[in-house]
Amino acid sequence: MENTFEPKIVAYVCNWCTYAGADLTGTSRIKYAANVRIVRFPCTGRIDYNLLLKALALGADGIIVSGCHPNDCHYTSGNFHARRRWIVFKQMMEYMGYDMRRVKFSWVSAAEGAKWADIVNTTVREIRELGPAQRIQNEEFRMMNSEG
Amino acid sequence: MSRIGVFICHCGENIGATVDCAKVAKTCAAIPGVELSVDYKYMCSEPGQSLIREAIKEKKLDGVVVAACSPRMHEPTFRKACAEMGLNPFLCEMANLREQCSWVHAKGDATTDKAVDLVSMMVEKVKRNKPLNPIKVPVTKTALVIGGGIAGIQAALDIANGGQKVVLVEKDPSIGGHMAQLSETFPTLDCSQCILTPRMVEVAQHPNITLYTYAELEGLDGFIGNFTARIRKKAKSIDEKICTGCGECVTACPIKKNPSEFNMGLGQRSAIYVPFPQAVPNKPVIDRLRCSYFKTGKCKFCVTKCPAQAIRLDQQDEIIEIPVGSVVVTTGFDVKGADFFPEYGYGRYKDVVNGLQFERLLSASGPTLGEVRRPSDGNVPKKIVFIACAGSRDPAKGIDYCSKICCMYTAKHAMLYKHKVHDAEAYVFYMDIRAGGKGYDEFVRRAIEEDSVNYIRGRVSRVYERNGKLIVHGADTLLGAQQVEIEADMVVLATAGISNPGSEELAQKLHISYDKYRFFSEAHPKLRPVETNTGGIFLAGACQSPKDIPDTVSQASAAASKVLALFSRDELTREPVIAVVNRTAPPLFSTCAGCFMCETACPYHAIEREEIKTRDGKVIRSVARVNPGLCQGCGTCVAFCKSKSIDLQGYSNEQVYAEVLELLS
Amino acid sequence: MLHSEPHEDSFLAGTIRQKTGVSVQRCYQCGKCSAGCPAASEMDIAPSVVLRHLQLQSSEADKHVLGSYSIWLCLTCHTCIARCPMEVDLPKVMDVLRAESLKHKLVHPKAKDIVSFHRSFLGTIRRFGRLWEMGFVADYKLRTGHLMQDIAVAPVMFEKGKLSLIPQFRKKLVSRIFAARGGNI
Amino acid sequence: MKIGLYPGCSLEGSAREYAESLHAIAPKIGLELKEVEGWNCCGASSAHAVDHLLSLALPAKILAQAEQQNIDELVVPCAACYNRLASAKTEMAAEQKTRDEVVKIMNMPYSGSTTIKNILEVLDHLLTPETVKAFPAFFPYKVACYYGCLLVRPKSVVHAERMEDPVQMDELMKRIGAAPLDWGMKTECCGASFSITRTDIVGKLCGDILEDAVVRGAQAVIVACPMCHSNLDMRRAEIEKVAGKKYDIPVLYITQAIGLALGLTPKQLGLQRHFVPVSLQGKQKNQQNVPAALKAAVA
Repeated sequence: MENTFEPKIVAYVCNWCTYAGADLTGTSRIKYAANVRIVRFPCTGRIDYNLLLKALALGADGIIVSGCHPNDCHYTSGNFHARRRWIVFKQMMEYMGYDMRRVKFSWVSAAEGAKWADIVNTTVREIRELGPAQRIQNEEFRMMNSEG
Repeated sequence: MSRIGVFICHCGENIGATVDCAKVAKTCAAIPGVELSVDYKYMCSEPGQSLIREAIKEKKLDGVVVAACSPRMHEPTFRKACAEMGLNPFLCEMANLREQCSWVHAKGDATTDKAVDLVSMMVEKVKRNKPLNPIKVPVTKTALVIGGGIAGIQAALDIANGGQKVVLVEKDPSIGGHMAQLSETFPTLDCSQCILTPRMVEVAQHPNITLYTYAELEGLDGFIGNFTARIRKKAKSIDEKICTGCGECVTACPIKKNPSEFNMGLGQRSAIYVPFPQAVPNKPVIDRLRCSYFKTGKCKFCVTKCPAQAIRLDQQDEIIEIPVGSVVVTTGFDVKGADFFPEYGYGRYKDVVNGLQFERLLSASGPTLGEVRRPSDGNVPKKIVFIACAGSRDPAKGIDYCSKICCMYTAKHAMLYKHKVHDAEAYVFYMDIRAGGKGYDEFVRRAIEEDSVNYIRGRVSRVYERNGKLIVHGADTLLGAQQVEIEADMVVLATAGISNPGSEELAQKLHISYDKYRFFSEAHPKLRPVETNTGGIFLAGACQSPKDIPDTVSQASAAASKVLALFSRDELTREPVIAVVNRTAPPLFSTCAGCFMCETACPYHAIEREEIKTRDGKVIRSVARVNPGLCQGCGTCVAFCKSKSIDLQGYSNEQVYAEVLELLS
Repeated sequence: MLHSEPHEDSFLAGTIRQKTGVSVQRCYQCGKCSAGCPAASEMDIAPSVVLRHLQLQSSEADKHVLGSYSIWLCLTCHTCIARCPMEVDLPKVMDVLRAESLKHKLVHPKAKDIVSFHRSFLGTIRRFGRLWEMGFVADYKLRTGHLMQDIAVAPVMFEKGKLSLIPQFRKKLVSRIFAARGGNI
Repeated sequence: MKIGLYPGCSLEGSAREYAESLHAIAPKIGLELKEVEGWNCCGASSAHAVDHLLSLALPAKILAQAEQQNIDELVVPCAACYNRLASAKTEMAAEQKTRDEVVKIMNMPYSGSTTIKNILEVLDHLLTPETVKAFPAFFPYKVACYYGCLLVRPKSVVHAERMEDPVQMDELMKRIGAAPLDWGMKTECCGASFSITRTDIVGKLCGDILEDAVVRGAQAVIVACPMCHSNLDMRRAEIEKVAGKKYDIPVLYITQAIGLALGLTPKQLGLQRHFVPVSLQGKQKNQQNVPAALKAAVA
C-alpha cells in the first residue's frame, strides 16, 4: 500500500545563503514537497543545538540545517562554528541512540535554488520511509540540554 | 494582550492562485492576540500600504505581519509604512508566502496549511518583538592612509580637499612609491615624475594632511568611526624641524657604497641619504644598519659637517596614538627579482634585469641618467630580449595569476629602448597580449608597427651567458613552435607583481582578510571593490591586486569618496540587529558567568570585558559586553553562551523558540 | 580537424589521462617545451604542437600524432617538464604515445631504426638478462641492414676491451618479467 | 662507508673503465662496495619507450634483490640506471596499484626500503675537505663538469637542488684542486640513446657541449654517466664531422679524475680505454687555484 505519512520538517537556515537560495527556488518556480517550514536566522552560527533538540522534543519528524558554503559565510566564520558544533551534536545524539538520518546538515548557496528543492525532496522521501519520529522525552531532553 | 494586524497579500495571481488567501486570513483572525486579519490583492501597492497605515491608526495595532513575498524583497517597504504611523518598524515582520510557498508548491490544502503555519509563526514572533532603535555611533573625522604611493597620495588629497583631516603614513623616507621610480608611463608616454612630484609636494603642503614618513603602523584598535591607530615613527636620526635639507651630511658621509633601493640596486647611496632628488620630505635619514657610527661607534662626519646641527644620533623610535574614523590601505605591491628564475640564471647574470630595474635604466633620474647601459660593463646594448609573463601565469612557480601590467610596460620598455638606441633590435617573447584599456592596444600596435619591435609568441626556455652575450632559447608558436635562438646583450624579465612582504602581518593588525597570494581581499569582487569586510577600512591600488596607474588612481578616489561619505555625518546609524549581554539588578548585575566563550567565537572582536566594580572601585567580577559598533549581528556568540546571558536582538531566543513552538504544537 | 567528437575517453587525451593522470588540456601552448627541446629541430611536429593535436580530440589529430616522427625523437631528457609552467608531464605522454603507436602499427617509416634499436636492446636483455653490447649491436644491424655502420668504431672498442665476444646467459633473471610484459617487443 | 653497488650493463662493457676507476679509488677513500648478486639490466632508455610496466619491473627486481641481500643503501654509478631505479621507486611509492602490479609481475616481495644514491652523493660524503688533505697528488686542471639530464631531472625523481645549475660535481672537483668552469652546457642533453640510431643528432648536441667547454678554456670534461661518456668520447668522429673541426679535449669519469688526484696510474684507472687520449700532464694551468693543503701534499 502507498505510504501516506506526511512528515513535519523544520528547516533552520541562514538569511544570506540558504534563505536566499530558497527564494531562488521560488523565483525559478521549482516545485518541492510542502512538508517543510523554514525558520530564518541571520547565520547558522546562531543555531544553537537546543533549537534542534526542542524541535525533536516537540515532535518534528525531521530537521534540515543549512547555511553558506565554507568560506562563503556572510559573517566570515559563523558556518565553521556551526559545522564544528554539528559534528559534536551528531556524535552525542548517535551515542544516545538517536537515528540521525532525521537530521540533515547541508550547504546551499544563494545561487543553488535547484539544490534546495532537491534537499527538501530527498529529506521528505527518506523520512517518509523512516516513519513518524519518536518524540524525545523530556528528561532526555533536559539531560542533553545540560550538555548544551 | 497584544493587538496584531495580519495582512495577506495575493500578489495578484502569484499567491492567490495557489494559496486560499481568504481562508488563511480567516484562520489567522482566530489566533489570540490578532486584532485584525485581512487579505488584499496587492499589499505593496499604495492602496495596500494605506490599508496597513489606516489599520495601525484605527485598531491601535502594536504589531504587524505582512504575509506576501520574501522579506528580502519588501520588508523595508512595509517597515517604512509602519514607521510612518509611529509604529516601531521592528514590530513588523513578513511571512514568505510567495517564494517559499505559492511558487514552490501545488495548489491545495497542504499549501494553504503551510501558509497558515508561516503566518502564525510570524504572529508568535511579532508578539515577542521589542521596539528597536537604530544604533548611533560617533565618527572621528580623521582618515588614516597607510602607504604613500600614488594610491595613498591620491586618496589623501581627495579626502583632504573634501575638507577632512588625513594622516598619511609611509614606511620609506619619502613618499612617491613605485610610480616615482618609473620613467615614462603608458599609453601616453608622459614622464612619471613630472606628473607625480607636484602631487607629492601638494601632500606635504596641504593643511589637512599630516605626513609621517619613515613610519609604520604598529596596531589598530576600535571600530568604524572610532579607531585608534598606533604608529611607530622610526628614528630618522635627524631633527626635521631644524634640518634644512642642504645635503652637506650626504656629501660628508664616507659610507657611500650601499645599494640604492630607489635605483633597484643598480646605483649606490650613502648611509645618511635622501632616496632621490625630488624626495618629499627632502630631508635625509640615517640607515643605522649601514652607518659606521652605529656599527663601530666611530665616524660622526655628518654631525661635524651639519651647519644646522640637526643630526640626532641618540634619537629613539617614537610611538604615537591617533584617533581616526576610517582607514585607507594603499600599501602597494612588489615585483619578483631576476634570481627567482633558475632557467634564466638564478640572477647570476648582471645583464638579466627585471622591469623595475629597466625603468631605472630608462629614467633620466636613474643611475645612467637615462642612457640605456648594461649593468655589467656599461656598454650600450644593441639587442635586448624582453620576456613577458616571467613568473606570472606560472603555477609551477606558485603564481597562477596574470600580473596585468606587464604586457603594457613591456611594450613601453621596448618602445623607449628603440627611441633611445636607434640602431637597436628589440624582441618581445609573449604568450598573449593583454592590452584592455583606453588607448592600450593602439599603444602595443604602435610598438609593433611604428617602432618595429619584434614580437614573438612563445615562452623562453632558457637564458645563459656565452662570452659576454646572453643566449636566449625561445620558440615561435605561430610557426609551429619552431625554435628561435637570439644572442642578446641584455634580457629584461617582466617579473610577476606580488604582494608586499609584511602584507600578511598588516592584514592581521587591521583584521582584514587576504587571498592566498597575500593580496588584500575586497568585500565584494564586483559591487564592493574598495571596501573590506571590516567596516570603515578601505582598499586602493596594487595591495589588492596588481594594477596600473589609472586603475589605482580611480580606486583611490573611490576609497576617498567612501571615506567622505562616512565623514559626511556626525553619527553613524546601524541596524539594531546586534547581540546584547543581559544586565540585572545588583548583587547579580548579569547572568553572564564571565567564561568569555563568546569572545573566542566572535569574528569581529566585538566582545569586550567589562569590570563590575563597587563604589570604592573594587572589582567584583568581569562580564562580557558587546561593542555595538563592532557587532554585525551574526549571533554566533548566542549559540556559544552556556548561561544564555547573551541574546540577539530581532532573533532572540524567546522569539525563535516561539516560532518553533507555534509550528510544532 | 574541428572539435567534432566531444568525449575525451574515445581519444588519446583520455587514454593518456587514464594511464598517467596527465591532462593535456592543462597545456596553454606557451611553447616553452619546444623552445628547450634538444631534438625539436629534427622533429616533424614540435612537442607543444603534439600536445595541441591531442587537445583537439579528433581521430585525425590522434592519428597524425601516432604517425609522427617526433614521438620517437623524444630523448626523455625531461628538459620540458623541468621548465613547463603548467607541469604537463610530456615525457610520460610520449611514453604512452610510443606504446600506442606500436599497438596501432602507425610507426613513422623514418622511426623504424629507432624501434629496431629498442627491440634489439630489449631482445638482448630478454635473452641474456643483461645488455650484451656486441650481440645487441649485431642484432640491430641485422634488423636494420646497416651492416657497415660503426665498422670503424667496433674494432677499436674491442681492442680497448669495451666489447666482449661471448655473452653470459642470465636469461632466468628476467624471463618472468618478459613473459608478462614482452608483448610489444 | 659500506654500501651496495648496482654497476649496470655498461660498466661491464663500454664503460668498463668507469667500473675499474671506481674500484681502484674505493679502498683509498674508505668505500666498501657490495655488488648486488644476480642483478639484471634496468631496461635503461628502451623499456619505458615501449612498455611502461616493463620499465618499472626491471629496476624493481633489482631493488627487490637488494632488499633480499639486506642492502639498505645502494650506489648506482651509471646515471641512466640511477634514474631508472629512482623513478621506479618513486612511482611505486606513489601508487599502491602500480606497485601491486609490478610485484605480481616480478613475483618478489618489495618494500621500497632501499635508499638509492648516485655517485656524486656518495663521493660528496667521502671526499670531505679533511680527507682530501691526505691525498698524495691533486688534479690541477680547468674542468667543465657535465651533468647531463639523468642526474638532475626530473625533479620529482632526483631531488637535485639548483636543477638548472647543479654544483655538486664542481664542489668535488674544487676539493681535489681542479678549477671547475662556469659554463653553459652543464645540463644540456648529449643525445643519449641516439648514439647508434641517430649519430648525427648526437654529433650536433655533443658538438655544442664540447665547443662551449673548449671556448671557455676547459682542459677536460668530467662526467658521471656512461652514456654521456660514450657519446662525447667514442662518438668524437661524428662530432667532428658535424662541427667540421677537431676537438682534442678528453672526457674523464669523475672517478678517474679523483684517481689521478690519488696518484693512481692511468692504467689502474683505465684511461687507455678512451678513444680520445687523456694527455693532461704538463699543462697544469691551475697552480694558483690549488688549495694550500694540496700544494703541501705534492711538495
